[in-house]
Amino acid sequence: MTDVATKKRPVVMLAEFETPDAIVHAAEKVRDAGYEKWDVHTPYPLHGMDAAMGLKDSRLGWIVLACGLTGVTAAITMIQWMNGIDYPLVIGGKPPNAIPSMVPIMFELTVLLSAFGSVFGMLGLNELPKHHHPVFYSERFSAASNNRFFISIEVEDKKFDASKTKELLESTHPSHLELVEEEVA
Amino acid sequence: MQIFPRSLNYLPLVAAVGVALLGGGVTFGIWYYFSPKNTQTGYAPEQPVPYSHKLHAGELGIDCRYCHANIERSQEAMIPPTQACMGCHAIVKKDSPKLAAIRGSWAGGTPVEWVRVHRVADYAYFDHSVHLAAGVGCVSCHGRVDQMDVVRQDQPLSMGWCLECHRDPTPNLRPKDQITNMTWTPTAEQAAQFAQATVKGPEHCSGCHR
Amino acid sequence: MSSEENTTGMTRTTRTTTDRVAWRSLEEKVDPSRLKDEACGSDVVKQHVGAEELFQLNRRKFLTLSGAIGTLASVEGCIRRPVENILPYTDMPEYVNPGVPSHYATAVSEGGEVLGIVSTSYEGRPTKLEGNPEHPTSRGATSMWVQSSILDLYDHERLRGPRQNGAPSDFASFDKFFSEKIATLKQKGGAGLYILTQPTFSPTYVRTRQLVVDRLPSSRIAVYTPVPNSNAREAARLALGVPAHAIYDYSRAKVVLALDSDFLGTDPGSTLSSRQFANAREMESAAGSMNRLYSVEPTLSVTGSNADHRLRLPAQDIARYARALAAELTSLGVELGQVGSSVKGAQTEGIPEQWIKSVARDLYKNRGQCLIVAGPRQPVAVHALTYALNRALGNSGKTVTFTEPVDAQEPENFDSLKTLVSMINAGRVDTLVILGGNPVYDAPADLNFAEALKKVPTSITFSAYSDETASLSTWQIPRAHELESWGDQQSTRGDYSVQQPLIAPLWGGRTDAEVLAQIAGEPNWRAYDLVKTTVETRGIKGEVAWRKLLHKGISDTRFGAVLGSTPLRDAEIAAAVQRLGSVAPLPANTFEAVFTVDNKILDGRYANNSWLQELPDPITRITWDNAALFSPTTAKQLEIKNGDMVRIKHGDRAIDIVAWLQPGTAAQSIILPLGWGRKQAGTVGNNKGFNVYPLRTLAAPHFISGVTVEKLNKKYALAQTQEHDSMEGRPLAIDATLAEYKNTPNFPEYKSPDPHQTPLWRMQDYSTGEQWGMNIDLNTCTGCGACAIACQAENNVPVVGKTEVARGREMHWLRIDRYYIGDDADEPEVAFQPVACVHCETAPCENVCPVAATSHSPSGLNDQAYNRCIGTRYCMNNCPYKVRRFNFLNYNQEIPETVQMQKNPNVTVRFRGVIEKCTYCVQRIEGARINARRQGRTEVRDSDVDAACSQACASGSITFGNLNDPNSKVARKRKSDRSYALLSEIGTRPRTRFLGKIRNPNPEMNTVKS
Amino acid sequence: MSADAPIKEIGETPLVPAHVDHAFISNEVSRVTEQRAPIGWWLVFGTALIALGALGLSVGWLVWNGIGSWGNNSPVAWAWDITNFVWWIGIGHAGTLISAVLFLFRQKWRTSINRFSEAMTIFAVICALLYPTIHVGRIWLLYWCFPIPNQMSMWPNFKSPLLWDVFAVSTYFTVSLLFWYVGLLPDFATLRDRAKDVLRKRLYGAFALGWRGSNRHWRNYERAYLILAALSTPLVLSVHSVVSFDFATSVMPGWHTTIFPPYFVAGAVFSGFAMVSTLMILCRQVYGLKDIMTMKHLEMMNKIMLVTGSLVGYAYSMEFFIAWYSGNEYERYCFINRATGPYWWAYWTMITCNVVSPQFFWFKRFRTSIPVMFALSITINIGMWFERFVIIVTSLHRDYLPSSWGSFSPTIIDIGCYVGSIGLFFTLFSLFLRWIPMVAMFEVKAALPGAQPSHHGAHEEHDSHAALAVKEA
Repeated sequence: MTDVATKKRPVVMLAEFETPDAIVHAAEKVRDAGYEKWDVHTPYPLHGMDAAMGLKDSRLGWIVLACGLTGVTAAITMIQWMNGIDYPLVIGGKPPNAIPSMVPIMFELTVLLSAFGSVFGMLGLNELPKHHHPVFYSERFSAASNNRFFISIEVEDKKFDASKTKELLESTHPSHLELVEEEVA
Repeated sequence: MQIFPRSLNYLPLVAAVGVALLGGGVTFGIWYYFSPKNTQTGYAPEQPVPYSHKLHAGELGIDCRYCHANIERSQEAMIPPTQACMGCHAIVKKDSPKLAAIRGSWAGGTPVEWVRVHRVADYAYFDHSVHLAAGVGCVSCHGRVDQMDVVRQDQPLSMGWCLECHRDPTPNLRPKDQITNMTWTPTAEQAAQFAQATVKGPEHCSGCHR
Repeated sequence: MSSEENTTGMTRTTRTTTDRVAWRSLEEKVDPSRLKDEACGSDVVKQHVGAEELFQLNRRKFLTLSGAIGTLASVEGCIRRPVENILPYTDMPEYVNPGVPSHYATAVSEGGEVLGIVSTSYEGRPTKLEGNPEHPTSRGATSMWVQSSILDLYDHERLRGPRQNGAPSDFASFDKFFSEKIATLKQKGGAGLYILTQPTFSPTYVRTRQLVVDRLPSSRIAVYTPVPNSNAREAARLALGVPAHAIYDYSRAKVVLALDSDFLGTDPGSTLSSRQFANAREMESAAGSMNRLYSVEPTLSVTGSNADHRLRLPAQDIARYARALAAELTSLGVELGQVGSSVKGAQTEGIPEQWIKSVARDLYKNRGQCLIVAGPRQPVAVHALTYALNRALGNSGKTVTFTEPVDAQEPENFDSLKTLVSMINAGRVDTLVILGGNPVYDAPADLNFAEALKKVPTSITFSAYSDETASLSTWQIPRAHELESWGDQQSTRGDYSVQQPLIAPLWGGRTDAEVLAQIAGEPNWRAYDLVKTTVETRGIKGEVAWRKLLHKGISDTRFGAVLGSTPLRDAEIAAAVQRLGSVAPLPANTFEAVFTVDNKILDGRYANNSWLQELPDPITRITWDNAALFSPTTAKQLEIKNGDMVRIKHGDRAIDIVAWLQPGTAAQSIILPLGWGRKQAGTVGNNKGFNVYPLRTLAAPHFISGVTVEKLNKKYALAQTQEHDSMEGRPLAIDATLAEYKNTPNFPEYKSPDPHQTPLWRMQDYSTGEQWGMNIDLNTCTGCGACAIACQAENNVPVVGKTEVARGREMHWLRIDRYYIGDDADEPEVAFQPVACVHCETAPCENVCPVAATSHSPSGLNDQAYNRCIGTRYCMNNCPYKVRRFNFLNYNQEIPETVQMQKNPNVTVRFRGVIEKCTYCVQRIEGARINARRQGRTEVRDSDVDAACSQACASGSITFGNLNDPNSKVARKRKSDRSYALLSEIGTRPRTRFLGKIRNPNPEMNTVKS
Repeated sequence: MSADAPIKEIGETPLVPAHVDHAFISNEVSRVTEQRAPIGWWLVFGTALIALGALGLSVGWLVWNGIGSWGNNSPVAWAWDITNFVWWIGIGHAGTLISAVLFLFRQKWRTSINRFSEAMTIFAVICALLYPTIHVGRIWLLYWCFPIPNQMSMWPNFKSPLLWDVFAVSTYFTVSLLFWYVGLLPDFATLRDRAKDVLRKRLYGAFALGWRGSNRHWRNYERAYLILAALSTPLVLSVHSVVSFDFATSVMPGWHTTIFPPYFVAGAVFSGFAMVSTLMILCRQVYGLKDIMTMKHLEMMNKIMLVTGSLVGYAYSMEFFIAWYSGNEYERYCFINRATGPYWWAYWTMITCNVVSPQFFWFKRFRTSIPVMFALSITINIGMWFERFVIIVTSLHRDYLPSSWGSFSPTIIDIGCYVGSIGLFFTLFSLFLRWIPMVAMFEVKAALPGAQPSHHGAHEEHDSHAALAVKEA
């Protein structure tokens, strides 16, 4: 990784932990230290970590609700217009704009759009896909998807100070601590 | 380790825009190019005889029904028999080279092979006479034939197009004696009177499909 | 005619023909050369091209969808339609109005009667035949044979020109040969010239034949048809001393006794008989009265299945029954004179007593308004006896009378053929001219006609097909179809009609009269001249009268004297009955074979007609085959099951045929339908069913006793359209006895209750405008099947063939359900129920179609838009009446060029993968609507429209019209208390309603069974 | 309540053996996609491909010659085509059910099987979608079923249950696919990070969308997952209800039955679980994943099959009873005809396979015997196919008018289309096994003993799902 030719710049400080308990404690410390541009990386969701990081509740629900409403409205307008207004045909002696027969499709479209809302909403909130990310410069970080737990504090964070931050993280007894650097052209 | 270049982070944006553009493009393409408006109108094949409606109907002012004699009695517009041409051209321009085919047909009793211009699908049963009876003029569907040297399809003749008029014929209605008049425009009170007209085309399937 | 495959080519050639026709049928003199290759602009074969286009269109779409979409330009190019030419007339004939059908009145001789008809022609291309309302024998109705004869006309397998010793020749060389031949024969006064013809109703024919007899005195004429009505005729000759037709009026008969007679089915004049019978049977209300029909017969015929009482009796015992009945009548005081003594001591073994006593009493009670009729199968004496009985019962001049026939000189059928063959074998025949018929196939087997024919030095056969007979003769010449030639016909009642050609002979062709005139050496031997002359000799003089005759289709005056008052010659009748003697009943375990005319293809003449082939037999519901019919109990004894092959032997003659258990068959009778197993009928008719003629001898052409049955361990698969005979106690074809009807006039409503529940939604309003509806009166419906064929002809309904029928894929829009009622397999009561789309106001089929291909029209029609249908078949599932048909395969792929000409241009021919069904003949409705608009009317009159089925129905059981017109037939019938909706409890609110069937059993007879 | 409480939830024995830890899970599951495929895989894949070929031929023949190449006729206008459709759709219900419903009910044991039951769902739905597509007479016009503006200015008929189907099934397919992919994200990341060669890295990397296990992501992620689960649950019920409407809203005796929606759903779950356990047993044997897909899991499945099987049996008896009780002669005849008519054998096969056979699962001995449950799971799928056959063919072949009664017999093309669809299914499934982690690694990890922090107020939030659920409420 370390290449003479390319200039390097530190981007993120990465602390590695082995147990869930350890990282939760660590996270609380970092939270209390008042950092903002930092994150926790775990192979699976850790309970209580949201609290430990002091994160607010997800806003996804509202997005889904909006999409769902769009779905149901779209369905009823579409069917009413197509069968009831634009070309009303007498089908089975029933009124062309009869509501009951529209219910199934109203439901299906609601679900469909809600599903889109939740998935793409989630990706949006998470700013995914983001195939390139500083933490990936770290060789050890691959364990984050296996059995290790990481705390990453970005250099951009205004409270970031190489030494102070190092101290803080060391005080949480990480199994390993590194300052990840990225090449700059 | 870092697998992808930073630039790849723009992927979502690029993808979103790309999909939007492509989707829009394809939709428009199909919408425009596949519609009868594009595929049907303007069809003006070359005819075996360079007959000019512009000359006959336009300048000479021959009434449509002189040649398309059946049109008020039959579903067929009836392409006129050679006989009809010879009616005049036995005397007028009897030696014109353009009329060779006509004379040949008359002499040999072989029909002139006109190329069909206006065509509705065979499962759609269009009837000229009833439309005339309702007071729909030739020009509504065939355009300004009196200005065409070569007959050209003027309207899409698609089902949607038919339905437009069947649902609201008013703009296309005119007095029975003006049926073949290519330039007729309603006076104010005429327009008002046709607005009240109860005549309306069928919208149910068997109205046209049997 | 060219056989280009491409559509335009096909169109052009077809148009050429039709155009020449239009010309020919209007102008007398025709110069084909001048008319060559003329054509008119209308889409003559629209529907066919329709199918083609539909197909291409779809295939194009299919490719565009499935294949990768190329550049837009190319896509554009591929959507651009192919160039299509329009060929207008060069010199348009007068009266031709392209796109608007013209109608011509003419007549056809069908079986033993003449039917006045009116043809519908497009640019001179006849597409449909209807009865001529002016004509008393049809009164606007037709039979399945008339309806399907239009298909025969266009049969592409007809003989396409003269053939000499099998090799193609032409008329020129034939005429040369023929004239020389005639010349040589003339020198010998015609000695050695024999002419074999068909029975005729044509005065012109008779006139020209007389010319032959006069000018070639030594020539001889023979007449042969396999199933003639000659016994009745001979009986009349015997009873009256002069040849005569017995004429019956069923409408005035309160009681009818049919002795082995199928006057509602295959007997001559059944169209008129059905109408008359229906008149006497129709019940306006419970207050009215209706006739009663007794039927005594060996096989369950259409007539028998409509009888109130039916007695199964071997054909040979009918005579015994007739005598016993006569005896009983005399004892009741009916004055039979000498005949009375001749019937004494009739054996009544095996005949239920009440069938003699009660029936006799019933007839006696209805003196002067009853009728006894015997069938063509029965011997002369039986016919003579019925004449005597009718006379004695005071029916003459009321329900029965006699008329003078057109052809008084007609020789006796079988005798004349016998003489002919013996002459041939004696080497006395030099030239044999055969005018129609197919003796090689259908002559009595012991005559061995084929061998005889080969011995004839010069045989000239005029035939529509290169059939069994034609192919064996020196010359085969096309015989013109009745619809493509000039001719004339006189009905048994003396109504005189001129036949005008609706189309020029498709492949040349001569009429019988023309040939005879040629033989007689007439200079003007063209049919037109011959007919014109006949007409003049009959006192119809002048152009005006001639035009009027053509236009009206029937003469104002009747010809042929009515012999009503001629006294019967009792002595001769008595003698004949004596001669008949008393036939001993069949000994146990012996059988008689009864040769019946097939219910569809008659004696085999319609074998190559695919419509009739596919039409299920009215009784057995078998298509594309015949079968030996056994009574179920007999079959059980013989351990025969449906589909077993059996060998039926008589003496050294034997045939192998498939067996079928037919309820209602006499225990000791085996029914063998004639006309099947053709070898040279054409691709449609060849090798369908089994030929039973080999068992038929001169001695016993109608039935033979003493046949033996041997079960072969072979199976043969038959294709039925209806496999289940019982109604399972469901209220479908609802019936009641007259007594029950009088007690509960609205009995159908009780059996098939209408919930009358209003749906949850607001109903459509059908109270205004034209609202089309139909009634089917089960009381008068005889189940004959004419409506089904009429529908097929009108609506371009495809034929699918035996294998597809066997798989349950028949396409008939209108089917006739036939149910057996009662638990005795041998004595079924029969109920017929024609079922087509009933046009439900709340149609289950419409709700389920994902693409709205079927929906309702403002006038209450259940529309089916073929071109919108994608073929999910969901509607088919959800139709409780199962009247929706699906094109499982492309059944219209190969329509022969000429057959295309029959297709109705106003009906789309359906492509594979789409659903089709009865449309109430919407093309006729829309046609009437357009017509009304042209005439500035906003509403369509009830009289403007009739559906093909109701128009064809001879018994007037089907009524169609505008329900909102209080004076319309349909609205009035609807008011009947017998009116009910099929499966009304589902709440489909069908527009087609049925009227319950009434049976009128004789209260004296404890059971309707024998 | 202690951290490993979840494992205690079901039964006294733990769900997974003690030696199983995070790394173990990663290795066990990932190796399947990393090592060479075992011979068993090739066998299945090969046979499946052959069957797939048969499908191609049959469908080609069908489209070229028309529906007539099947045995369908009048009155049996629908036969094997729709039978297969409903059968596959039914099978396609287990996946979503397991991942959604069991998720909401916090059935921990689902974690090791939800992944591939979801996969199975998707492939089954693909097979199902095949039939409505090819069963129409004019397939090239199928797009008329969708509300696309056109020159005819015609629209679909939204009153038709068939159209509801179009929407229901396609929605179901889309949502299941999304659900599945969302679940796959973290596991793709795992594969990405384990990958040695660049191609694998880039490939899995691309699909992982740059997932880095960020807790800020997990927060939204889990919410999304929960919502999807909440959406899929009614969806999965609606789909088979709508399918049952095809029949229930018609007027045909034997079809027009109010019991259909619940009864169809029960049947769907039943057949779905049967198919899942068939596949589970296979994979388990082929890949030796006994520690992840434990006998405990299989036993749970069998219990559910016992319940749903009995439900279905109850439905059978109820519709029969009602048919008799209604006094409607057509309805009554229809059911008597099912049991005693020409197709009695189909009816009794259905009863035996669906009602009788699951009863074995009352006994732990059978519940825990691999051969028995394998045999039964297959029996049940056969039985469920016959259920649809009975409903469709035996109802149609004798309806209102005896005159139009008929019968049905399949052609070689019918058989080709059916067997072929099974080929399609297994082709897709074996590809899935080969390239995609068949167990949701991160979910299993999360459910392992000691996987969650011990001290943090576990009493109110004893697991994240509960937490989320609480927040939802």
